[in-house]
Amino acid sequence: MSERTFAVVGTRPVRHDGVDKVTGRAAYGADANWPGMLHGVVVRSPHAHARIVSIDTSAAEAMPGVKAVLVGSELPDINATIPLGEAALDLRDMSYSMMARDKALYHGQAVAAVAATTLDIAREAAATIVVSYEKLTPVMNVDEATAPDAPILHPTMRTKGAPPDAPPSNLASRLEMKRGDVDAGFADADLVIEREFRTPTVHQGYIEPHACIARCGEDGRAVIWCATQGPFFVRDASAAIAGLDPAHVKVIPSEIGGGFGGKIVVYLEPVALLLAKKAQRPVKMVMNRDEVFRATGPTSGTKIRVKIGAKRDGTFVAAKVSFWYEAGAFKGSPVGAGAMCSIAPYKFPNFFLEAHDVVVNKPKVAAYRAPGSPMASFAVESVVDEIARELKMDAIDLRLKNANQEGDQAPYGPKFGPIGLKSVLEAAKNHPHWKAPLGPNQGRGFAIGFWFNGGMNSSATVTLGGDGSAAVQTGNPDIGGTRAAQAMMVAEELGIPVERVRPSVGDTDSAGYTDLTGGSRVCFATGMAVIRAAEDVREQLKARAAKIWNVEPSAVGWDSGNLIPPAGAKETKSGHDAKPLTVAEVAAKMAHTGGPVVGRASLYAPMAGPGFGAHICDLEVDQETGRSRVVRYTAIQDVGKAVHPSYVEGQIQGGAVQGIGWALNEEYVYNRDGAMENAGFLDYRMPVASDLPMIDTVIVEVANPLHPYGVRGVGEVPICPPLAACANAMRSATGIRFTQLPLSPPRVLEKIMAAAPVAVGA
Amino acid sequence: MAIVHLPGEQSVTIDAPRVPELFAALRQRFPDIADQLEEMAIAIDGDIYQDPGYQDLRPETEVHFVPRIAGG
Amino acid sequence: MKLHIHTTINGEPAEFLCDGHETLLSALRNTLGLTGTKEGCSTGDCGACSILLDGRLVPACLVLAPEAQGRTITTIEGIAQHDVLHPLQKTFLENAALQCGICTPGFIIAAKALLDKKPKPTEDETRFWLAGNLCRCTGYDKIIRAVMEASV
Amino acid sequence: MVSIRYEAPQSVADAVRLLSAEQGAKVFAGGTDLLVQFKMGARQPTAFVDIKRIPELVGITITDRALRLGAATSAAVIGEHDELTRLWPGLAEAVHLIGSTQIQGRGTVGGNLCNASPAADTTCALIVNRAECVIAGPKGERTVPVETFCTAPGRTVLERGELLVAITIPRPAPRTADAYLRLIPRSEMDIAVAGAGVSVTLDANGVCTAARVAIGAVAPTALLVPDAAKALIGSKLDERALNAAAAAASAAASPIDDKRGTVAYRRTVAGVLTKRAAKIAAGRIR
Repeated sequence: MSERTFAVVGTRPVRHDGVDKVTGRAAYGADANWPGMLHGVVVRSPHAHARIVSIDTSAAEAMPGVKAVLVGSELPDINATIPLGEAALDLRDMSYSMMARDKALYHGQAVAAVAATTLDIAREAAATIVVSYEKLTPVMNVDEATAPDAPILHPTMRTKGAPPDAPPSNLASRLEMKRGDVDAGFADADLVIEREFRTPTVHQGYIEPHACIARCGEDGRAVIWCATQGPFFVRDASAAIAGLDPAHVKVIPSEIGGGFGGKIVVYLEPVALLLAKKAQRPVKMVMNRDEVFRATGPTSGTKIRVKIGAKRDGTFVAAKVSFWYEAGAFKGSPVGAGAMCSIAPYKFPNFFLEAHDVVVNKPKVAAYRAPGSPMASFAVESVVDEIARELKMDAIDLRLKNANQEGDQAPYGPKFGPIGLKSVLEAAKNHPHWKAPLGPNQGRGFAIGFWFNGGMNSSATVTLGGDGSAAVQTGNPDIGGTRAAQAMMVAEELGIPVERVRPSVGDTDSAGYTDLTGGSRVCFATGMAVIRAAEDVREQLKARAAKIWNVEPSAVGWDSGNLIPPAGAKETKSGHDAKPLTVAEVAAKMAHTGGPVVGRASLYAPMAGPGFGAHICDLEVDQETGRSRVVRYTAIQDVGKAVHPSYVEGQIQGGAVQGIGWALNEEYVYNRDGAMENAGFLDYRMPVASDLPMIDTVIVEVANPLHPYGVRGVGEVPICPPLAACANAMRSATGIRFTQLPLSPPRVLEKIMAAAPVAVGA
Repeated sequence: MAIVHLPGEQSVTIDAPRVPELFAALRQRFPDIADQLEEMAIAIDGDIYQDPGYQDLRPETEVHFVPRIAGG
Repeated sequence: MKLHIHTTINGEPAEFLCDGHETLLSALRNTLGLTGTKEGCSTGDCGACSILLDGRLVPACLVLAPEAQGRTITTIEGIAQHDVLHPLQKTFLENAALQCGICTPGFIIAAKALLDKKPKPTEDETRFWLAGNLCRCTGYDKIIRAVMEASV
Repeated sequence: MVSIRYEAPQSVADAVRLLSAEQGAKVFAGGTDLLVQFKMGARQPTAFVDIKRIPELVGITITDRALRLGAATSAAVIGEHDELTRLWPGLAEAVHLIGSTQIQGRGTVGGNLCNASPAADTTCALIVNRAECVIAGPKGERTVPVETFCTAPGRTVLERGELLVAITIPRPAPRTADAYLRLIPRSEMDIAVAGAGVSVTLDANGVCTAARVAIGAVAPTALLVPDAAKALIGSKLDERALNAAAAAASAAASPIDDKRGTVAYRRTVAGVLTKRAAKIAAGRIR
């Protein structure tokens, strides 16, 4: 790609939605109130696995102020899927997960809902609903789920591809990927390291709980206001689950208070819609934090066995990796993506990957930032660290030796295009952090990570004002600064100041169809639509200028916001040589040259081109208590092109810190009955400001040929390396290889004491 | 026409002008895995499409099937 | 029976009706329409509902609405002076110290309480003071920079 | 739903009357525990009795003999009191560890004690400083040593109608200092997995002449550990004495396994913290 110089892209303007957000005016999911609104509350299963024998709602229905009660049997039975990545989203499963029918499959699963005139009445009514359960034994991890006589969650579910007469199983599917002869590869290796790793169930941890309001009119037309990453998805899924025609459902996305993948599927919206339909009043539903932890999110707890063989010079010759990912109560963990990402950075002539998708009695997992990849990266990068230690090689040199580059075949099949892995590794190696001295009780860890970055459907419109300003609208909720980036793209293409572009997020009736905000796709795919829509405006402006000058549109030139007349063009009135016109000057004549100027574009993008990141982590470990602290952290990433570098840095910093939380302290703690014991921010320990140093970032830009500016996705890669970067730092500080997360103080101290028993207090 | 890499390690050359004709040909030659292939994303010369379209195929076009991926 | 509460919010006298067990957060958001104060957990663990009560930083989710009787309350809606943003609001914007923005009002209120008490805090003091404000998007880096820049 | 009453008595007598008259009336101070428990359905009071408008429950007075802390004084106010922080740095640091800055603006030292969590940060620091609880009730006022105030998780010696009014602490003897440490996985915002408070008095030669050690989060209530104090007294707080105190603290611990830590972990760490807190306390004597 020829080097393009940018006027706006790469600068750091104040985001357009910023003032509303620092003054409290921005309206999020729970911030809307509609006239006549009722409050909806959900009744949830107190058991992780139980047959629902009966539900008695009579007392609730008789209570003054109660306007509607809903149980699962009232929901239509559906059999459809919405394509959305791995395993697609099975609407039947989603409907059942959102509201149990004959069986409760996780603690906290919804079994009924109430709408009443006040929240207090709704809560009180919910408490009177009597659900009779027959308790069943819960299965809480992949080992329990795949044991020979394990209790079965779904009596009709067989392992995908199994014959129809096969017994039901909690193993939903098994996928293999291979290349070469893995056994011969290991036989040829000078060093083989094999380890088994475990990661806990963790939550996305967005600060805004799920919230929505729905109304359904006398004509059957419905409106939903909600915090979501995908308003079109909410429309289609809610309509299907509630049994409405999607043509009659409009979804207005509110500002969204974080998602990280967790605000894609629907939990409340169809329930609110059905309650609203029954009551003929708007119904507002807002989860509390306890419900968010118990019944939304999380991502898979995993078991991963890694075996890697290498030659004495560090050349990797074989990898065998087995993955078992918990899907939660319904099939569809991100295990396939995990398998594909696990060894994507490396050239392995021989490998064998097997990926198991296993159902357990936990909430159905939702996407979480690079779904499936962080755990896989943790396992593989820990073993790679071991190999570097055994071979006494520099951890970066070993990776450079085996790194994939353009033209190499990715483990999942196709050849890589231009990728930034080697550039990222070189940047890490040259970073002062890599060679900086460590203090006492400190260790340094290094790890890399990979994500595909998404593409798919996007639309955008750019509307020119008569004053030469522009409005840009897309259907992607802005979760981290995409409106600012889109405004910058329009400003870049039209040569107008970014402050004169007004970006907005449309609802499902006004914006062109756009896939969800997620998969690191918005800046890439929707951004591409925005650029093309702005180009469309530019072409129309040329035609208008051509009309003014009475020349062919193709003869009109363009130079940074100016329309350039061809040589010899004259002004009609004066007959003088025509002068260049600004966008504003042509816009002012819209009415005389053909009416308003609206540019539009829609497209289907392939995936955005792989992104790689490398993280360096320094941990300081208290050897007497096992407590650790991140003292220095550097994240290096190839982003293709940083449109707004501040928000790119922010994505990298935020992803790194989520990964640090996953590594050090976050986990779902379950009791024997399968109930989560730490469903709150007090005991689900996400990193707080005082836990962290500044997170240094290095942006590497290896242009992505699929995008006009070279953009790749940014948001997902940075959560992949930290798990192993922390564990490798812990290995460096303590001499102990930790194969299970989190690296919480009790776990760390236990291993330290086992390695070197010390008398209490000594 | 395209060089098609099937899951596992088998590669075949299929005479098809576009992706839909490719799928039709694959269904005929590999009926057992046709359903599985239709559930996958398709990589055409390295560019991965979550949903197969009507792309043209050239004799040297390389096609891979890749499990679909969800994003966060 | 509802209680009738007279209070001062963002410099203006205000009155509202509430139940004895209603939180001040609920009264602000639902009765008074001041939705800039956010609810992230309702157990005092996230800081999204930070307000100043008689100048003291508190979580509005753990204050009962009737406690506001005769008190002075400052919320995010009262931080800017007419059409001039507070220095913290400016530095948050200039430093890209927000992504989704849901935690932002709480951070700005908490940071204001810090700077009111200690005009030039160190990075460590800033981080510990703000430890009760959770942000899941930014990793805190740019937030801490914004607060320290506003303190200069 | 019947609304829960909100009462804001202006005097101790009025508060006692309200609490005596109604079983479901609960003392409401900072609300940082009670409101959370109420929202989670763990407590269903019929009335919140807000004690923060009673003058003698709020405020700090230090005389040449003792400190008096109004039970409803917030952690933030205590933390801002320079003389208190100078005289009882360990108590100040324990108070400073209660929750976030926001929680400190609400949470009170009396509430921290009355909530009777074995992990309460202030309890150990109060115990080593020989604090006493001043209790008002229908039968008048009584005083109990702080180490006997909590009887089990969530339980105290308070009887129906009774109210913790103040906490008093005698002025420290010359060459005496305290310290409190706790272990939490993060740097802030967590409940103590283990805690230890130590107060030591050193003579001019650096020999420990008096000591008190208390450990938290490792038993149903915070524990005074006389054996740990004995290990320190008579020593110059050398490594051997410190290790013996740590061992005594670990031995006294009878923790449980829960979501926050294991038995073995808590036991070990109680000793480690005891040793470290003793060193810090001694280092404060100049």
